[in-house]
Amino acid sequence: MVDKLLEVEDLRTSFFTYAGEVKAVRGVSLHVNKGEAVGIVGESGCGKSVTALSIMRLIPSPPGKIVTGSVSLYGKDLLKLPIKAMQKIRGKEMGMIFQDPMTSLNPVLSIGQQIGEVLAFHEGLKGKDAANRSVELLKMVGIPSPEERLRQYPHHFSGGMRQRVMIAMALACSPKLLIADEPTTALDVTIQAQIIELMNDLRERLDTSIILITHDLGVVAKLCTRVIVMYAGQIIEQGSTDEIFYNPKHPYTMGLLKSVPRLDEIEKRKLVPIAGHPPDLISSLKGCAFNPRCEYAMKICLRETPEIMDVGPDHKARCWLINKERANEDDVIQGQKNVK
Amino acid sequence: AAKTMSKKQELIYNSYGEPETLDPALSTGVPEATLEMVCFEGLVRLDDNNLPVPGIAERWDASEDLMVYTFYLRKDAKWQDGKPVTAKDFEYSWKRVLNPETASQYAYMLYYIKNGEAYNTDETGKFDPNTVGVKALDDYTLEVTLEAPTPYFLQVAAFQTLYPVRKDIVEANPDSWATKPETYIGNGPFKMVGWDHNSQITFVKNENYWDKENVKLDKLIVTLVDNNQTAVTMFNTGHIDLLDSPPSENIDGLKAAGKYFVQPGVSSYYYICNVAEPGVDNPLVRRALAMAINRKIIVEEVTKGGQIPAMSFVPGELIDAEPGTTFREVGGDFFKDYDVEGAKKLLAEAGYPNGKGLPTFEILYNTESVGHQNIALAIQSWWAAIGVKSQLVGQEWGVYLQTRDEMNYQISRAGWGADYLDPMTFMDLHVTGGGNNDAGYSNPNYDAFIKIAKMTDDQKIRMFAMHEAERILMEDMPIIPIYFYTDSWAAQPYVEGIIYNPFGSRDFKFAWISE
Amino acid sequence: MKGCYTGMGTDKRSLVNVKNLKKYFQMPRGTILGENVYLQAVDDVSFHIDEGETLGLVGESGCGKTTCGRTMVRLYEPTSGHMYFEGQDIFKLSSKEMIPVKQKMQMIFQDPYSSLNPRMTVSDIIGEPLEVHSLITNRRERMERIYELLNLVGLTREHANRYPHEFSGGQCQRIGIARALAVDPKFIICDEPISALDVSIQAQVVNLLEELQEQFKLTYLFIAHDLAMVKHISVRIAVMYLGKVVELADKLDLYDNPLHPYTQALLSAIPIPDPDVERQRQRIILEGEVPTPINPPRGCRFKTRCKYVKPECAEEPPLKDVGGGHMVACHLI
Amino acid sequence: MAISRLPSDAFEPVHRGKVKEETFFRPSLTYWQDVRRRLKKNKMAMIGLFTIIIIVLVSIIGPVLAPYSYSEMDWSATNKPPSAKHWFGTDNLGRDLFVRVLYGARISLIVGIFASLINLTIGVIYGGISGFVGGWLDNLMMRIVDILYGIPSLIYVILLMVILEPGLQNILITLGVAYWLGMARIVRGQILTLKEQDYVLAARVIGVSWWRILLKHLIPNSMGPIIVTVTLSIPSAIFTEAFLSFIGLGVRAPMASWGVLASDGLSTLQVYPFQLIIPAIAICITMLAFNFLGDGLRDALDPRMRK
Amino acid sequence: MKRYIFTRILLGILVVFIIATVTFFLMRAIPGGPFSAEKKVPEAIKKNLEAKYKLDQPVWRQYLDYMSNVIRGDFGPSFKYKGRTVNDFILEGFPISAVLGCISIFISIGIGIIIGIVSALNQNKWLDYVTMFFAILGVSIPSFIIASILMYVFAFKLRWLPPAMWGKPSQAILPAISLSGFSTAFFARMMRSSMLEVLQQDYIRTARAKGLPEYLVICRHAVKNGLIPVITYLGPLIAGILTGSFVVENIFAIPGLGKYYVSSITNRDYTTILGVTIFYSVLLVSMNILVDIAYAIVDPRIKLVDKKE
Ligand SMILES: Nc1ncnc2c1ncn2[C@@H]1O[C@H](COP(=O)(O)OP(=O)(O)OP(=O)(O)O)[C@@H](O)[C@H]1O
Ligand SMILES: Nc1ncnc2c1ncn2[C@@H]1O[C@H](COP(=O)(O)OP(=O)(O)OP(=O)(O)O)[C@@H](O)[C@H]1O
Ligand SMILES: [Mg+2]
Ligand SMILES: [Mg+2]
Repeated sequence: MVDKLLEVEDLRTSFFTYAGEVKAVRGVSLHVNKGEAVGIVGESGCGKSVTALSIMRLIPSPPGKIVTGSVSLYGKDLLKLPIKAMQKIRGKEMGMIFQDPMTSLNPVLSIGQQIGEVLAFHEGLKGKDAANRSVELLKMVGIPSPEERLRQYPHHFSGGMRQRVMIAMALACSPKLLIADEPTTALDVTIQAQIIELMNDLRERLDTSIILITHDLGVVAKLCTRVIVMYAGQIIEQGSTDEIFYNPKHPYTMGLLKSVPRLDEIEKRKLVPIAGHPPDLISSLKGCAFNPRCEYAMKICLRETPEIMDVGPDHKARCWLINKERANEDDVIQGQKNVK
Repeated sequence: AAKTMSKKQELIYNSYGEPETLDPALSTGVPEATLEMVCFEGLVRLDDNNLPVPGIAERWDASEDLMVYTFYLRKDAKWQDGKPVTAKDFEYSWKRVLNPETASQYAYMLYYIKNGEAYNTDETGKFDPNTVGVKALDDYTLEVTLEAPTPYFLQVAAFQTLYPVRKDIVEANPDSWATKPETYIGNGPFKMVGWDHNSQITFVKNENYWDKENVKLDKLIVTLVDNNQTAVTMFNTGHIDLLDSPPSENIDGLKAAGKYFVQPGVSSYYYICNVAEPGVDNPLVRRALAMAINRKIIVEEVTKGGQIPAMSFVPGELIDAEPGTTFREVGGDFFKDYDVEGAKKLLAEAGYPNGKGLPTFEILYNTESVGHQNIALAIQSWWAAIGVKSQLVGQEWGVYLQTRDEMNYQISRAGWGADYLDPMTFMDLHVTGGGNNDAGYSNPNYDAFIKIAKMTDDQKIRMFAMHEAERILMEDMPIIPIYFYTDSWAAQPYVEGIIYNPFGSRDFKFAWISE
Repeated sequence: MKGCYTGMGTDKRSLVNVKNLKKYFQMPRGTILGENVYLQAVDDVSFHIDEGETLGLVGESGCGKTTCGRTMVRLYEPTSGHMYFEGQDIFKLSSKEMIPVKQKMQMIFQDPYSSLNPRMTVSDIIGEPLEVHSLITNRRERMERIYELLNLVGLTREHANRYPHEFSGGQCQRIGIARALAVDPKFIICDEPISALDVSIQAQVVNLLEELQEQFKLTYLFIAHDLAMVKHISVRIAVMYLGKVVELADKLDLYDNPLHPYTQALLSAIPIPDPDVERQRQRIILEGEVPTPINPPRGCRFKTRCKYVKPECAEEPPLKDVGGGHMVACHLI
Repeated sequence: MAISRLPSDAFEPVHRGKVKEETFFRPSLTYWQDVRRRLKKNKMAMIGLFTIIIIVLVSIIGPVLAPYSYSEMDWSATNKPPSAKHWFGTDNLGRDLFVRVLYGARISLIVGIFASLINLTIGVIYGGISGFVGGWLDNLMMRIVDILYGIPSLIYVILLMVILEPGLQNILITLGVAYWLGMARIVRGQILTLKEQDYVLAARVIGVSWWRILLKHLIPNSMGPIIVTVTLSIPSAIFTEAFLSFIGLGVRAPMASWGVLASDGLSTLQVYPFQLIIPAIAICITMLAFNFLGDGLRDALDPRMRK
Repeated sequence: MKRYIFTRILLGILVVFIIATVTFFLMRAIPGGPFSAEKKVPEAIKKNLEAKYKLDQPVWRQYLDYMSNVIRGDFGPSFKYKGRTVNDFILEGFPISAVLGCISIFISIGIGIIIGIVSALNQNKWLDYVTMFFAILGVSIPSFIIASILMYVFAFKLRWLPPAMWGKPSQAILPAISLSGFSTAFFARMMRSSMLEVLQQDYIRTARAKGLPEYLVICRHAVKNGLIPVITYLGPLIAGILTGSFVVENIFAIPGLGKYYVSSITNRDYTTILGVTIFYSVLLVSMNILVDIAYAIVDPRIKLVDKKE
């Protein structure tokens, strides 16, 4: 039996803006096992970050609000905790790394101060102890001459190094769960490669669970054991990495896979983007959220939202096509019966 | 009921602003004179009635022709550091005033002395100071020879410019001796013990003063608040005991509290007309303008300080030839206050019926205080009532002075205060080509009368000539009199014994605090 | 007939011919009398682009790609070198003479949001080049042309009166493209036009660029650091490292046979969306700090991070042709 | 499984041509229409705007209807507190304060608005050029600003007083000499950060002339700080006018502005506080109105605030 | 860093020099002189005075003499206050103005910033509206009116505090509040808007993600960043407080340097005008330099140093 570290049930998060309620997350349920790296992919604006922030209870409020749902860490519902207790969990049990290393570090505090304050607050480490631990952390994430680096400010660091500092900070109290929200988007490829190696290494060595949010399928392919595909605030497909890459069930997942060029392809093929745009999350969606862009759209897709359902061991999808396949299968079976 | 002396003999007096200097030879202002009088004493002092009484000089003789005065100094007069005050001190001090290098603005107060002017205006640097008519015959006898007979020389001798200063002190620090209590050595009833520049000066009783028995105050604090609103607030909250010229807005309140006092002054507030300007070049128009003004309203509603409406030029406190009479009583008024009909008639007579044909006059005034503007506004409204249009031109002090000096105005506000207590200090103002004749006025008859008055020392002739001159002046009306200043102050009920000089200076020698 | 210019460049047929381009930024001096310190953002770069061709320019962040592109349109004044456009050395032109040239050369920027003025409507943004170059005579014509351009980039006329912030990144990039197309350019410098977009939108934009190229015979300089995308769109690819071109070759050549150690590292770093491949792939992780372009290492600039350094690397390797137009600057070859 | 309950045609494909860009159904408006619309939606801004309009109207119409003139003195009714006869009371010369406040509004509003215009023109353009051109010119222009800051203003005010006649237009000239320095600094700072923005580079690539870049791209994007500075500069302009009038460069007495009324009222604070409080309240209300309007305008001018 | 400061100082000296020169000639161009009075001084005496103060020399000569004295640190004797020098005025007056100014700056920075933070944290709540309402009033009412009202209320009506004069701490309260009124309100507004901006920043979210308690997030992460744009205004504001103190000093009878800033001009006290102007320009220029340096200290990204370091 695998340990479920984190379990999210029917999470719904909305932003109440002047224009109306933006339902950014619409009933997400997911779990993360111990030592597992789960990738969340999806187009821009599909609710990946909001999901992650909801887990951390960092939704900016106002305008944001977690409407319903539960987020349990070791079975403890985080959404019901008083804010003081939540502060103890953030940074200690769950660390988070953000997309943009350029803006996510406080420009006016030295690296040492920024790492040190986590240690001070959660572990009660002060002065020399904190410094020693910080040095250790920086060493762990591969920053050369960490002693000197502690006194420096974020702008003295390159993008890749800043992201490493972010990781060091998130790992300061050896959290069980690391949420990395697009940790490499802002970095160039060679540095991206370094960061991914680093995270992979951490997972293997420290048995940290990782939620990796990205829309870069290549990164997911490298790092993750399981993949969750999101679209318009919902999970539309999830499964083991291989399943998702080699046996995608949802047209959106297929579209994502098709739209990237591959370095190893010899013949130039035309890229196949997913046409259109994600829906405006203010409007209440009728039917499958993906239907306007879906080339296999069926009448039912316009009317009813599909349930997420199993399509295999460790593979679920939310699409009427699966039903259709099944229905056809049923037909076949019935036909055979009839024949009999 | 007789008042009893309070235990704490300490008085706080406000002098508006930091004194420009407390070097008697250099100072020019009334506030400075007040403070110098606290620390210094000249040959004579002036009493309640402005009459000379012995100061450092015990007694004096004058020669028959009033040309030579001999002063006999008291032997017990000492400087505050205990050194005796001698006639040499006076000789030195007066010559110092006259020395061109000292650049004393009031050096002309010593032009009465023989060769005083010659020495002061010498440009060659070769003038022999010993020919100046002041000589210490011995330590306690001072002989003064004058240029011309001067009946009021004793008043002059009480003036601060003629105070003695200490040669050794002055020569040690010629520029700055009068700015620090340590070197500010005087011979008066008090001595300075502290001077926080721009804030306050502290004086204490001078134990070496010859008349210390009569000095009751132990301490005199002079605050240097120059904002009159602030000063009056300090007075009202008991932080000041004596305040000169409280602002007009507060007079009613002070009066009601019985803390407001006023006495006639020796200054005149008037408008001058540039007699070269069209419109005001006509004496009839000028007289009409003068008559149209309601001076009673001005003094009651605008200035409020008990000022006296002026229908003539020379203020009331100056003595005439006959003992017991004043120049003003004898001279009387020359026209009626607020005589609208008369004014209209004059205007018509001048060829400007109802002001038709007159240009719009500009009324020039300086803007340092709102008072001038308010008066101008009121006058503007009365002139408008007889059909004379006018416009207000307020100017910053320096600009105003220059505009007036360059005769770039039509009608301007002006004021003149007596230099000495004789009508002449007013009357010679308007002689042709006179240095302060800003109206550009010229009338040979007037000039002739002034000349006569100046040539004689027969009071009867002098006064007659000056009355005639004033009559001509009021006939031609290059200046439009408005009011005579008063000397006003606010004092707490326990303030006693101060001599209020009509010039505005205060003598604290006999001051005391009652219970 | 196609593209015959009589420039002085080696390749007379090229539309664009960059010769020994250098761009140094002057840095504040150390002491008041000290020597000037320069940041060598682009140091002696030469390449040419034929008409209708796409040249890819890759390299890691800060290696001078943007500077190179911007200097080519004279957003920066070049330190030295030449840039022949249609045979004319545009670095010698006055700013007046540049105006007609600017009509033929355009640029698309990396950040789709920040390259659009947030206070202008889409029609103002696209209309501005039309007005500046007096390509329209009246309002109606202006609007028509704007609609036409919007159509061209896959937007509709309803979008004309909206503001950039109302669009997604991909749509914003399309507006940027429409603005560049407004003047009928021949040559467009695309400075990382897709880096900020997500994958499916990237594909949309790249497809659009390709369609437009076909339609209008456009020439692109396509700057990116994503080799996969560059490989997809380009004919030839130049790899820059620290202000220098280290390798320039036909795209397949470059991919199949990367010669420069840096190119090899770069290629290996690109993640491939295929778990099996990824599991097997061995990345070349570059060690060491990226040197600063202020005082770049003498000799080969890559030597501080290169696994194969040799003594000769202290000498600067020239960019030499190793056959078939495959040029590389490395002593290993 | 729920399949059985599905309608029979559920799995029929929908035939749609090429997927269209979805369109937002939003009225198409020009920038200025849009600004107006957004401004109208802002309650505080509208309150501010109406207050200003009312003040302006009252200051134009009010004096015409009033039974007194601003200079009429009533010696029997000096320093009277507010009453039915004199709504705001009378001053020390027996003039009706209500009428004087109405007239004062004219001058103070003109001065305030003019100072804003000076800021918006000279200040913005000067700062804009300085920041945009940069380099030695920037250095030179900013040092000139420093120098103008450093020279005591009273000196050149006196000098101007000698050269010019008193009157409203000369207050305006005097304000024009030095009233834009702060704005120039602020705009310069803004432009310095904005000019590196990509949309400016894009405009340069297109070949947009530098002044057009300045006017169409940079200045509109500095509008936030510009408006804040403008609204903040209004009260100091109103009181600078009072000071200028006081030393003789301003409007001629008996005409008075709010600043003059307030300064005059100051001396009677202990005795007749209403003479200060009334003009002060007038100034404060106007300032609040301008601030509300300014904040609203700033938001309205920024399309990103569009809802 | 050194080089930066060095060039800034050089430029500053140039600016001060030009200010001094322009002021010198403007001052001579305005009507009136130090010895003009309603009662005119007799010609001969005027000559003596002019000779004493070297006003009889050609203007360029006076200018050169004056400047060479200034370089030696001697601003010359006052024309109005005889026996006193401009150096005296500065030495006596400035410390007082500086103390008052510092208290005011302290008040305005402290209170203004706290108000700004509080109202930013309560954005669009009544506390925000109330504080911003007072902030607008604060920038609308000039210090001389505030000063008079404070004096009226606290000294005259309530008699809680002394009305004027300088020396006791209680005497500093009213002037300091009057002087800081505008800048307090100004800082509050600036701080509010910059805090609103900062609170949106990613690093605030990072700080929260680290589990820091809210007060640490605000105090350590938000405030310091929020201060940066506010600091830009510090230079002009400090200069404003110092030079603007003349009204307040006059009203509260404080013997500071500020009052000379105006009175010397009305008196045409040439040397004092120039001395005070030069002194204040030096102050202004150095304030600006200091603020830039402070900027670099608060914001480590700002480099006054060359990139090489
Ligand atoms: N503060 C907010 N106010 C209103 N809407 C918001 C806010 N934050 C996010 N949203 C909306 O929530 C939706 C989901 O946003 P989210 O940031 O989770 O997307 P994402 O999947 O992380 O995209 P990206 O890949 O661009 O980071 C978006 O449609 C966005 O418009
Ligand atoms: N205006 C400038 N002034 C000074 N240095 C500059 C300037 N612009 C760029 N640089 C420097 O020049 C070098 C090259 O920058 P450039 O922007 O051309 O790199 P790039 O390859 O486009 O990087 P990226 O992939 O991050 O866009 C960098 O070190 C950069 O810091
Ligand atoms: Mg996100
Ligand atoms: Mg770039």
